[in-house]
Amino acid sequence: MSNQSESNRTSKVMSMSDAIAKYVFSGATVAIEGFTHAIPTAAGHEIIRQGFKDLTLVRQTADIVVDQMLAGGCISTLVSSFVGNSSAGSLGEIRRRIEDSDPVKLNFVEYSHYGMVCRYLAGAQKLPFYPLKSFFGSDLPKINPEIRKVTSPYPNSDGGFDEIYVVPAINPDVTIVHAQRADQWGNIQMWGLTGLQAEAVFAAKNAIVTVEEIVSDEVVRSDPNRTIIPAHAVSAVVEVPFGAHPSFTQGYYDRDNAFYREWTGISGEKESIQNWLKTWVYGTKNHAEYVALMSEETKQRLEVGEAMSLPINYGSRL
Amino acid sequence: MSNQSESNRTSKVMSMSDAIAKYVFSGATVAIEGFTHAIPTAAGHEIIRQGFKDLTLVRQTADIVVDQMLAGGCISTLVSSFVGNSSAGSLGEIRRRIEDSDPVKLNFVEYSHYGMVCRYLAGAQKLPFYPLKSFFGSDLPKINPEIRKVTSPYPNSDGGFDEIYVVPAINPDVTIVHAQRADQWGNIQMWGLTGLQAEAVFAAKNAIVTVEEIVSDEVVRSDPNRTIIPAHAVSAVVEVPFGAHPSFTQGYYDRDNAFYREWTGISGEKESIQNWLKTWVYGTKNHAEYVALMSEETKQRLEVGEAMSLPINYGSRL
Amino acid sequence: METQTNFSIDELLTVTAARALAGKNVVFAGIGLPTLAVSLAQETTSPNIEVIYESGVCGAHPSALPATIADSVLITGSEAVLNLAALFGYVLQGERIDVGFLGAAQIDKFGNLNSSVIGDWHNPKKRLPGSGGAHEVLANARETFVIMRRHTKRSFVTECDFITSASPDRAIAEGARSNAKGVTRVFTQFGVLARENVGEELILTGIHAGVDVAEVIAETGWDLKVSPNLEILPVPTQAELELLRNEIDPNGMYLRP
Amino acid sequence: METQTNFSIDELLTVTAARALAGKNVVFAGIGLPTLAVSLAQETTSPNIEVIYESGVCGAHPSALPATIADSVLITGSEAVLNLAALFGYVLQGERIDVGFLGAAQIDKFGNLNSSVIGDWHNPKKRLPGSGGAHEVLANARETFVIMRRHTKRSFVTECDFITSASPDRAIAEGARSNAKGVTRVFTQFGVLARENVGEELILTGIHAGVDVAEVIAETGWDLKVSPNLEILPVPTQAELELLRNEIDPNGMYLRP
Repeated sequence: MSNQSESNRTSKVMSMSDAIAKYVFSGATVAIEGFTHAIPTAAGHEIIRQGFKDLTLVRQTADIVVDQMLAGGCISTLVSSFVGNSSAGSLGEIRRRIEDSDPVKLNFVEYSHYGMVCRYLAGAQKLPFYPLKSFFGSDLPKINPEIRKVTSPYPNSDGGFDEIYVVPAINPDVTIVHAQRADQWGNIQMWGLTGLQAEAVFAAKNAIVTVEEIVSDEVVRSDPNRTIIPAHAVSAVVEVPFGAHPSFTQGYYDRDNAFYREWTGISGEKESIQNWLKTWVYGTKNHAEYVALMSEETKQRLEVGEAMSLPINYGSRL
Repeated sequence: MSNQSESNRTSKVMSMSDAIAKYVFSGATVAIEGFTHAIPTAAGHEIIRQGFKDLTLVRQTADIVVDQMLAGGCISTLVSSFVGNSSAGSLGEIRRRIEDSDPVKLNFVEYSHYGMVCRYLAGAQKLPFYPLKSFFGSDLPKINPEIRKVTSPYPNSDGGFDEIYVVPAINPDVTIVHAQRADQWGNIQMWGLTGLQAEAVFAAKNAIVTVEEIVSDEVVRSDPNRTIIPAHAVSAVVEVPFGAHPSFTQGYYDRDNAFYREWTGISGEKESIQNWLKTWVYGTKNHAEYVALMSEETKQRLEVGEAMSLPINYGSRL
Repeated sequence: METQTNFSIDELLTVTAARALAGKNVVFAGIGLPTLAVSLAQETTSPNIEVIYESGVCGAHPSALPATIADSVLITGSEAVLNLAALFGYVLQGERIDVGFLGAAQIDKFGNLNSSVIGDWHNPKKRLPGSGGAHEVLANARETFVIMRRHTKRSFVTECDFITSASPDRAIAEGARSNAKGVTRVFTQFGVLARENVGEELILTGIHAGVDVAEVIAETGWDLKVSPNLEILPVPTQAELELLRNEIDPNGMYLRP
Repeated sequence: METQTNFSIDELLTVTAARALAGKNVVFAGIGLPTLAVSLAQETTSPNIEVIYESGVCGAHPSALPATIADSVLITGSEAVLNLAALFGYVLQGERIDVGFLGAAQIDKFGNLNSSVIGDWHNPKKRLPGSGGAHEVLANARETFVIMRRHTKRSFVTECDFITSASPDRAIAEGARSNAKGVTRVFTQFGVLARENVGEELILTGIHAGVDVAEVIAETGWDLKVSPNLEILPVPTQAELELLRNEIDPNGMYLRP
């Protein structure tokens, strides 16, 4: 009975440059999420191109894109629970900023993985804090005063009242994530590792979602449970194929493990990392040009096979 | 590289009577969940058949199955946030127990819907409590002393420290839910309305999941994101077609709205509800016999159409 | 009313509520008239409305009118289905809802609602279903619209027997942080009661053609104030009635004559 | 050791760890040797093991050895993929894990782990990746197995430079409620350090054939105690080695010579 007149409905599709220009600003708190899978690297590069400064970057697993944004001079504070080039070596720029304050000390706010998850959970639910069983006995609360305690109002088995650690809500000015696909209204569909993308988006004042492809309403609505973020939580949808390289997008292209290994060398010297930025970021107008720079050999190496899901029936009464 | 030897792996498939006998006991705290969709009614009927008493029943939307279990003499305490026969009339037995203490007063613990969700969230996460923004100004905390407050350790915008309400964890002795399908190991796949089934199962010491069909590993593993409850959280899987009647199972059969309307009359008098139990529960050995009693007209009326999801690609590197 | 010849009270209520949704984007609908009002608004003033149901459905496009907020027809072809932790935690408490629709057995002048009991909670004359999600809708939606088909002293009361869902007025007085405005519109067979902000009373701001203000006051349990700018609510247009009758509820499932 | 001719240290460590998984059901694995140990256990002593990765994968059945804990090959054909709120909240903090595998830069005699910094946290000599999920694994898994391929004074320390992941001993002392036993096994090139319960020290309970106990003590930063029942660990069987070499890691991705 509902024929919502799509003709008048407002599309959220934007170009990458417009979306970043509209929702990112110098001094903003920006969350860039994606747990190894579907890292919105292309969006990070556009932030570098547009030259935003003094960002508080919130990212659970701070990896290559963070090293690149640091080298691009975008970040003054980093909130994270893992600063490493997963099983592939190290991140030169982050280590220079933390170990040598070169060129200047990075303000690093350290959490555990679940501590980061809980900050987004509180943010998404507009709670002042979120409780978790972590941190007892650890040195993390000593170096991170944001990690605090509350007392449970319910007696424990001994009749006492236990304390429990809590972390504060994070509500980024903008959260940026990447997914396989979306419709033009902003319904985001994702599969494989979905990480904490939904929580990071719901926690944010605005959300930019980059996708491998924008698909028709029929595709999205054939499988509404596949939508991990509903349209109303999304500010802009950007179609950017290969937008997660060098990370992977399940079913589209694989992780560029060779590049992760190369990064240890590239980031080892300030000059080499700046040269890399010159070629791949400053030297490209947009991600299409970045992809054009990728060798055919690389693209072939990242190709994935076919492993299709079996259809299910959403049918209702006749 | 992994050829986990399925031959030696232990199946969790059980008969309904064995599963209920093994995990339910008189005096137990039993959660039966399903938000209008996929209510495990067949399991509720087996609890009545086996004559368990003095249960603390936890159910967010207490509807027909609760009225039936009350009439079966199974329940002494009900924890719920909605006691109604959704848009179809009323629940005679619950009203007699609350309004007339007939035959005896029901101990009713009232929450709001999100209050119930949060009790399961705390239970699933083994937290002592879960914070939510509900309950301020409401009379619910006055009649439910389990609803308490904590003070946030983070200053608000005025520099003060806000109070917030919390609810206590619930950890049922057993949680029972219904889903479309599972594999023999206990990986539960569900679509359409998924409610709070995953949280209720993770919160429980044991979990029984009834399903429309047990499917092959290949079906489940073709779409791992469709698994809303992983095997390790499930104690028993029971195959019971039509196991949610008179509620519905998306893609399998529709809601029996006519029966919901009839229930107002059936439950209106103690005699008529007991007669109904005699015929449909005590008079049947198991749910197969219950289904056999359903008229062909009813089964035809509940048939659903076909609305298949479009396949997605889970492919990885070649 | 003389207009009765042209359209029913249900149609009048639905059209009036639909017009009040102009410019709204995220609407939490109940079953029945609210669903019809949202559909009408989507096809007229508010094409951007994303309709959300308590069951977890976002962007429903049902092929038939739903019988419950969890009807299978709401799921098929919808834009998203969320679990309840996300629907209540991220969408409702996350303050994503512009307008929530609610009903109630009792409402007072500040928009406190009772859906739990008639009489004393411990020994009720009548046990009602309870909060469901109503408490969270009123507490978290930017504003709440209430549809009451029968405006009488029994439901428009000076004091609710039990406050299931509290107005932000009461919540804030107890120390809550709230961005909700509570009940801003009540649609009844007589017209519209309204308030714009927390702390204000619901007053009579509009009546349907032919309604006697004295009767409305007489049927209200509290000393109902009448707006100095009381308006006679415009009647449904032929276009609106045709959409309702031919497209949205062709079988008269909810629009009773 | 003379046995070197028959199998490598990596094979020895993997087989020893796999045998320790006998009877376990839910195992949280890291990449590399832990993944190999779980696969070997699944195919020998523990067919019921459901392997879980921090990325959210439950019941992985990869077609090739994963390069990371989030490798696409872990997702394809797996039994379930959970988001991180569920993986960390319901599975880890929900106390569903029997055994968690971890590594660390430093470990002390009670199984406190450092993966954050070498030196002072504020001005570190070396910045390490940090906790990741290690803190939650040690805090919530029923017990934790640690694999350290290089047992030296630099990693087996009297006091960690920074305690990223605390033993339950320290957590309980600060007021935590914990059912975790902390680090119960440490597998190294020398043998096995073990403890059964909270409050106990990790002591040397087993050595590989040909290992000199004095060398182990010399390479341990704390006053390592030796079990009165010190055992010489049984060497890998031909069947175990064939599974590792022909089936589990045929290309020697992790099993270095």
